[in-house]
Amino acid sequence: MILAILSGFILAGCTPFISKFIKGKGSLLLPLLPFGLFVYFISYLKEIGEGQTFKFSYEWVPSYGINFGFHLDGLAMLFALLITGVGTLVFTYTTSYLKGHQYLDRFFGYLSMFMASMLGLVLSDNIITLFIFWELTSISSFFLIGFNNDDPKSRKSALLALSITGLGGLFLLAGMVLLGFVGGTYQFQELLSQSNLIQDHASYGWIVGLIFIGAFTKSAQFPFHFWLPGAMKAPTPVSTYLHSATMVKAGIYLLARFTPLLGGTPEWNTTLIIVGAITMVYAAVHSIFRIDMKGILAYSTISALGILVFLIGLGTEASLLAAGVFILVHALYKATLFLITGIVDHETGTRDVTVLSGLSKVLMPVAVAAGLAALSNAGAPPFFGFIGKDLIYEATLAYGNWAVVLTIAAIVTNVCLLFAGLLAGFKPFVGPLPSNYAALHLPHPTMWVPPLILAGLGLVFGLFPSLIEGVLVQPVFSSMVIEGAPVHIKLWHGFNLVLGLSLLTLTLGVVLYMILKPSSLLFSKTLKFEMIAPQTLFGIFGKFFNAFARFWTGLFQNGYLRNYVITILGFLTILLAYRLYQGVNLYIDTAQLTSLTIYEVTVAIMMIVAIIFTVFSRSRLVAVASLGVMGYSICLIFLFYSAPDLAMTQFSIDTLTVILFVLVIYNLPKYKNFSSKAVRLRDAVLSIFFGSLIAILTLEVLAEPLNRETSIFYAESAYLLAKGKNVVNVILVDFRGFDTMVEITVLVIAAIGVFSLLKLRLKSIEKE
Amino acid sequence: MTEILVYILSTSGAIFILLAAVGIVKMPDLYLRISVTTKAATLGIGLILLSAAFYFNDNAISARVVAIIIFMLLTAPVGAHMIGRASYFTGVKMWKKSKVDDLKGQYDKKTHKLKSGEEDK
Amino acid sequence: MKTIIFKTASTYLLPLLVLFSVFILLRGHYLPGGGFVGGLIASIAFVIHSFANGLEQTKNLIKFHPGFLMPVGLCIALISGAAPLFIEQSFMTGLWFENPIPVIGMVGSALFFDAGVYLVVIGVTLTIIFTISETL
Amino acid sequence: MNNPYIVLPVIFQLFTSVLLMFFWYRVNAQRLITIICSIISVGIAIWLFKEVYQNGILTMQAGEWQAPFGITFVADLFSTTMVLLTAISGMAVGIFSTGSIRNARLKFGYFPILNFLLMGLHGAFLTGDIFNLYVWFEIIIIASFVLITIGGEKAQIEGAIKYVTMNLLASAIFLTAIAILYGLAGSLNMADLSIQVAEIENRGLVNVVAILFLVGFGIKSAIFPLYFWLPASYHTPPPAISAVFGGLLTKVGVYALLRIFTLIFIPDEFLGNLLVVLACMTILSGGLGAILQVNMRKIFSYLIVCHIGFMLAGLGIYTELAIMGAIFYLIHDIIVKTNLFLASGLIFKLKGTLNIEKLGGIYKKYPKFSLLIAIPLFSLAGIPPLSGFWAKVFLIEGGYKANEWMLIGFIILGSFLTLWVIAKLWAEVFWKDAVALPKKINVKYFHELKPFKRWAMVIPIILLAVTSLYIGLAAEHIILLSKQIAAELMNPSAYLDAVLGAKTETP
Amino acid sequence: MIKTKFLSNLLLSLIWVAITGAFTVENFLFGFALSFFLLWVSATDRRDNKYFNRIPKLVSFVFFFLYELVKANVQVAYDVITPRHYMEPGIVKIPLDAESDLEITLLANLITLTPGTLSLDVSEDRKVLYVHAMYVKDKEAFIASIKNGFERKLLEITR
Amino acid sequence: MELILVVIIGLLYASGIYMMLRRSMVKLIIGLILLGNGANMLIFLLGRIVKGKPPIIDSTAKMLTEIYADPVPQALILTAIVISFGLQSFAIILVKRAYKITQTDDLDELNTTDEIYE
Amino acid sequence: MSISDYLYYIILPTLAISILIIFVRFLIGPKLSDRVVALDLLLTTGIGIIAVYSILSDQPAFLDIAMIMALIAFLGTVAFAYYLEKREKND
Ligand code: NA
Ligand code: NA
Repeated sequence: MILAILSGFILAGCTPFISKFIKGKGSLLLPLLPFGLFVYFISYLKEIGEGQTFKFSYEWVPSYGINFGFHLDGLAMLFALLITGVGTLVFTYTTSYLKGHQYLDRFFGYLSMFMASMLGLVLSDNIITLFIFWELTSISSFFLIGFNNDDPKSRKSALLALSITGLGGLFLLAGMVLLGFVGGTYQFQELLSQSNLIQDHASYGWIVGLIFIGAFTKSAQFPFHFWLPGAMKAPTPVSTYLHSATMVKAGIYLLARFTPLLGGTPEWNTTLIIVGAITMVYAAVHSIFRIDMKGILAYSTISALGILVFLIGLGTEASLLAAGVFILVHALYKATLFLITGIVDHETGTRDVTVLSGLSKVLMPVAVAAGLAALSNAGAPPFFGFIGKDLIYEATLAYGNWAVVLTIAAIVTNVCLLFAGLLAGFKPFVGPLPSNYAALHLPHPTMWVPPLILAGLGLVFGLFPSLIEGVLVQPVFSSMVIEGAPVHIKLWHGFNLVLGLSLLTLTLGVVLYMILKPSSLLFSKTLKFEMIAPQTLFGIFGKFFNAFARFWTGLFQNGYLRNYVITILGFLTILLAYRLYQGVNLYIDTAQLTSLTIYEVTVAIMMIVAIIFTVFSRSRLVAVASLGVMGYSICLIFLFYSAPDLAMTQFSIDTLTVILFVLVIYNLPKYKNFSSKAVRLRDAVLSIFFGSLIAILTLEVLAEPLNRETSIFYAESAYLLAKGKNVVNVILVDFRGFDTMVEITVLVIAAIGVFSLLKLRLKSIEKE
Repeated sequence: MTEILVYILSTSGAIFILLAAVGIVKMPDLYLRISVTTKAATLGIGLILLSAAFYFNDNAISARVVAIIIFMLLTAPVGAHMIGRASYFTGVKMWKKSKVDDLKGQYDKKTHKLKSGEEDK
Repeated sequence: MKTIIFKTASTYLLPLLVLFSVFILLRGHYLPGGGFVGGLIASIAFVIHSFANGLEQTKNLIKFHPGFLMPVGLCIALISGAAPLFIEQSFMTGLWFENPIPVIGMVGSALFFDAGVYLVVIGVTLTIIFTISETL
Repeated sequence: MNNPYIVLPVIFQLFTSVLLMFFWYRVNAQRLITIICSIISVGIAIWLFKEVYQNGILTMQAGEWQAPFGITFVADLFSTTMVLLTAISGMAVGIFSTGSIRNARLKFGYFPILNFLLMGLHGAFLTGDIFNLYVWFEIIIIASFVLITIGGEKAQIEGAIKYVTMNLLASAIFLTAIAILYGLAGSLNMADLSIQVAEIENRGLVNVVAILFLVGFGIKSAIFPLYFWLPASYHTPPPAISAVFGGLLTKVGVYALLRIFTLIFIPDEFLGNLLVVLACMTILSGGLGAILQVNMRKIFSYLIVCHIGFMLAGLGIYTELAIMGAIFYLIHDIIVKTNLFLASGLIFKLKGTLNIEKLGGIYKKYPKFSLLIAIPLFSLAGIPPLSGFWAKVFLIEGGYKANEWMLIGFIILGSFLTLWVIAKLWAEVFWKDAVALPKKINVKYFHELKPFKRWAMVIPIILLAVTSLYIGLAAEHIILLSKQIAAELMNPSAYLDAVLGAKTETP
Repeated sequence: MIKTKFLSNLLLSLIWVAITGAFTVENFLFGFALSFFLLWVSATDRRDNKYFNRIPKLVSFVFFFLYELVKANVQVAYDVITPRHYMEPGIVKIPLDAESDLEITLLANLITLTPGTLSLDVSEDRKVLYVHAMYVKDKEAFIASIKNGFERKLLEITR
Repeated sequence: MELILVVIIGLLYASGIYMMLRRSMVKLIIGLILLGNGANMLIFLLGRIVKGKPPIIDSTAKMLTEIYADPVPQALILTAIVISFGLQSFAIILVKRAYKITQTDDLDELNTTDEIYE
Repeated sequence: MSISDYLYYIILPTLAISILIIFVRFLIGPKLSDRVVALDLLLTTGIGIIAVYSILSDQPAFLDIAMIMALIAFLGTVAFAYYLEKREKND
């Protein structure tokens, strides 16, 4: 199993090295990989149908309970088949669609990476691993959307898609980790047994919320839907594969998967119903005003995803069944329509439905596929779509008090979707053929056969639902509803309300198609509504965020060193003051203080005056000279208090510093007073406050007893063990010789630095 | 005997230093201040150091004291010369009651070379 | 700056100060002093000389770039510190000759270490000051 | 256990520097020495790591003076891991420099200083003495001063003024803290301090000292609101130097924070909360800064700040899990950030600029380089299962365990901003069509370089990319390691025993 | 030349012994070796001086100097402690007989060390010493006093 | 005397910071020096001060027995002084270079590296 | 009055007062040269204080510091002189 998943990654990893091969004939071999996988999964179909599930576990990060644990059940099977099946067709389609493209190799690389990630996602039993694959699909999608990377719009869309799904992904991660934390494991199957515990946990709301954000962003739910139309910048195979059939359904998959674990609560259901309903209606209405085939399909996809969320939200057995079936239904017809759009675009160079017409005359098989898909989409009997729609209405109608409202919402949605389907799958192929399209030829079969197969399946499954009822639909249902009744799907339920609604939908849709002609005028009018659309709001938020970032960064990183210093010191001062105020009783132990003598007072006065003089002197040199006086005073203090070595060193270094200053100041500018009185006052207050804090702190520490163990050891062993009598020197060259070693190294580095600063002049002509 | 020497030497040393201190404040121009201080202080410090040498009464220490005094005799006048000369360049004025200034105009402004005024002889 | 008085004085001060610096270096283990102060005094000697005689003169006197003393000093310090590693003892473990040597007293790795410090300090100070003087 | 050789990483580095100094003007000899010695030093680091991994904590009492009287070096898992990472990063940067740094700089001590810097890092990680740590920090900062200014270009100098000022300020604060700590506890040995500080009755004072350490190390590790020097300066020197800075310098501050606040000052509630708030603000400030920038290295600089926030978060939460997250992040970040700065060096050589608005077309023209650089880029962005991802998981769970919801929010925000910035960068630099750039006369372009130099620039990037892939994919190893480190940090008794063994036994 | 060097060497070794304070043969030899090395390092042009003949004169000179020192100090002290200024300062040019660097330097320093006078500079051609003096009642007399006092006695020693 | 030293230390810290905030590069360096001296004095004082008893073992004795000044802070300060000397020299030269390049002492004019766009 | 009392109560205060007086000159200047001369004198006086202090605390080792001061004190003066000349030359 792991090989099944890894194979995609391996292929992706190999593409840079076999690029020549792929760009040549080799491309035709590539669909064999998804096809092989498809066959591989099919081989499990029987057992799955019998209610078995399969577990595969490979250790990865055992210490943190993360593994490649794969669990193949109905739901996973459905998705695995979609991924590999549609994958096979898309791969095949691509060989022609992007034939001779300069970067075909990369494209296949990303595509197989995506396929592998998607497979990993749906098969993972470990929720962290699941998340990892989830993110990998996002990143593959990023690369695929941005595949035409010369196009700024393409880049922008890729970035937008990644932003939304990436952000959602992070929330999902938080949700997963929280779930794992609450449930005590990352294994989904183990979590399942703790469903009640989790649902009663205080963090349940957070878990659900976080996972919802992840799912909604990925599955383009309102108000995060707007990345998906943008994602249509990707080449058509990508739109087909990722943005209608598989990746966007990852969120649906997630919700479906988590339904038995987290579902069944008001939080879960109500949110999903509301979000799903809004999305489906909103996007459906939007779709009918589009004129770009891809745009139409994008919005109808969003709407369909909304339906799925909505259905999962209803949470009844009927609705979940409907969801399971609709996933497949939608994948089949929507993938077809996308592929067809690609063909149309490829052949005519446009996707504008106001321009396109009569193409059936030149692209017959394509038109057939389109027609089949449109009909399935329309929910016309005997198509698979009809079954799907039936199930939806059954689900809404059974939903207690809200049945009417929900059903009406479903009808509105379906009517619009039907219209959209006709617009994309019907309109371009009927009517008169414009003369400039007369010379069109049917493309290579690898392009038109895949949609035909998909569309055909829509008809086959409609006619013979039993083909999949047992092996697929039932297991899918069982994955979502653990103890549900056996399911039956069939085309004909007899004359009942549901049928009536289906017919009503069909009628309304067709009527709408008659009345509403797509036009760019209308489209541009609808654009005005975008003033209040989520993407606009997000845009405004983005701008606001950017402005905030600018403000915040400018506030701190404002280029003025003095502000930096004042911030740092202000921060330190406040914290110190607070901590002092909070935990220290101010207390001075006068008994331990030594008395004053005249020479000390003299030195102290000299020092204090010198410091003040240094600060306020208007001449640099006087400041330096005062600094010298200060240094010499310190030297005397060291001397008075028994530190002859210090005094010596201080004196020598002080002299050297003065020399340095004097040598350097000679070509430095004169002092200028840059700051105003108020600023100086502020700085003075801060400085004095900080200085006082240090002083207080010092006094407090002085009042504490000091552990003298170390110094006693040195005093006793300096001569006996280290053979020296000047204890300070012994410490420097022996006890703490390492310090000295490092310290001379510091000096050496400083000297080299001075040397290079002053001597090294890079010549501008010299190349680096 | 040593005690008395210590008293005498330290007292006179301190007095000379005090004199130098008063001098540096009182003297009206820089050259006079240098004049007064370099020597008074050198002498004063020399005396005090000597008193220390007598106090400790140890060859090693006496030797050190001698060394210090030699150092000071060597360096102090050089320092005085340097700063006095540099001050003259930078235009530090002499006291207004000064009588003569043979140095006036002898320095080359650019090269800082000092003429003797007797080059022709 | 090149006054006769200063020049002449510096000629005598230089050996005097260097001598003194060695003295300070050697007795550091027993009395105030050591490699640092020693090195500083030695370098001050050369600085004075350079002030009085000009940098070129002093450089000619030293015969090699003072910066060269830095790796040499570091090397000496490093060797005296790392030598114990060869007998499986910790870095900076004191190794001592058995008998004291006149003037200096006990000679051990600490002294070599201090000598390294001395050389480094001279190298550093002179490099810094000479470089500044050159680029004034 | 005592082992005099644990000091070898430091000594060898010093030896290398001294050796290099003897070859002052002979740049090719310096190149050769750098390559050989940096490989040896990785060898030494690996040896040390293995020793410690197998034998537990090793100590070296300098001069055979028993702790707390001499300077003790302690090689525990944390410090040896850091040493190993430093050696690896150092090797990468060293080899990269042989290709990228121009001779003029090499003739002014570039390599010796670089090795001194590495020596300082090794020392800072290995020392068990607080004042000795200060000294190592000084080596690090002075070496970084020199490196940041070497060449003396205008931007370098401007950046350096800020860098130098704030680092010196940090040193002064650190020194102040040491002074007060010594005044309180009378010891400098960190293990001994751990015991002494715990016995001090005046807890208020201890808390105050902790603040000083926090701010001192905080400046060095570039946390909010102390990070200003970093974005002001890191982009100014040659990329190889930025790489060693970006990868290692702030981390040594983080290391010190982790060490001090687990060993000596156990955070009380206030400090814990403070750390969390600071972590949040650090993440925010770094992230916000990064999204505004157009210079690649500036972006990375702000991201350094942002990610320091993650590590700080681990400390703020203060559970074993969270600290493990911080450690994991630290390990990942060193490798990845170093690599990214090196990569920016490569890009500069390819294009002559690092302004992402002017860059473009790299993916088209250099697909293999692009994919190579994508590894650290997306690792940094935290795309799972690359290395940047794992730590987040631990931090988030750690956050839950400690009920730090706000922090989790900021971690998400920071991760998102990082992801966004990296994606933007990818789109701009790699995807966008090449913009016509004037040929700069003072840039030696990649294709003009000799093959040796080209390889010298590419190999380190590959090496680090492979390392980061390893960290991400073989996360188990690194997690176990981080876990063990976190356990050691949270329970320092083994550390204390190793250092003070003799002393604690006979009280 | 060799003799000079030897003498300087000897002198330095003695100073070494003095500052180290250990009057032993070993120490002397050590100091000798050290100063030999230093002299080798710092070898510059120096005139040949004959020390031995000059020693008695040197001693008398020292006493002369000390006398001058104290005398001048008292004079200056009087001026300092009394409120009125009695001085009549000025810079006086003193023609030099001293020729060698050492002579000039010694002379200048001795003048400086005596209170009330300060050697400001020596002219480039070494013919003139400019001295700042506190009491220049009579310029010629002042010049004569220096030339007959310090300079003559000094030159007696050095030549 | 401790009290006066405390005042001096406080003053050193305060003046150091005040100077650092003055926008002038030269003052900045002076500020750093003041700060460094403050820290040194702090170490010195907090090691507790003892008058006239340097930690030097008498030529006749084998160890320090009576009251003596703590040698440890002295050793630390020595190291710190020397290190600061190295750092300060570098900083001084840096300022010199900076002035040569930018021709201003005003730190406010050195802010190009912080700008977002460059 | 013992020697140490004498030194302590008479000599040291005298020197201390001298220092303060000299310091006044340092403060009032007016020229840099005046301050430099004052600084030099301060140092010289400092040597005196050190000498007395070494007697008082019976620590001849302190004289070494006096020795170092005597040797290098004038370097500061020289440096300032150097500066003054350079400045003059360049102005
Ligand atoms: Na008078
Ligand atoms: Na005189």
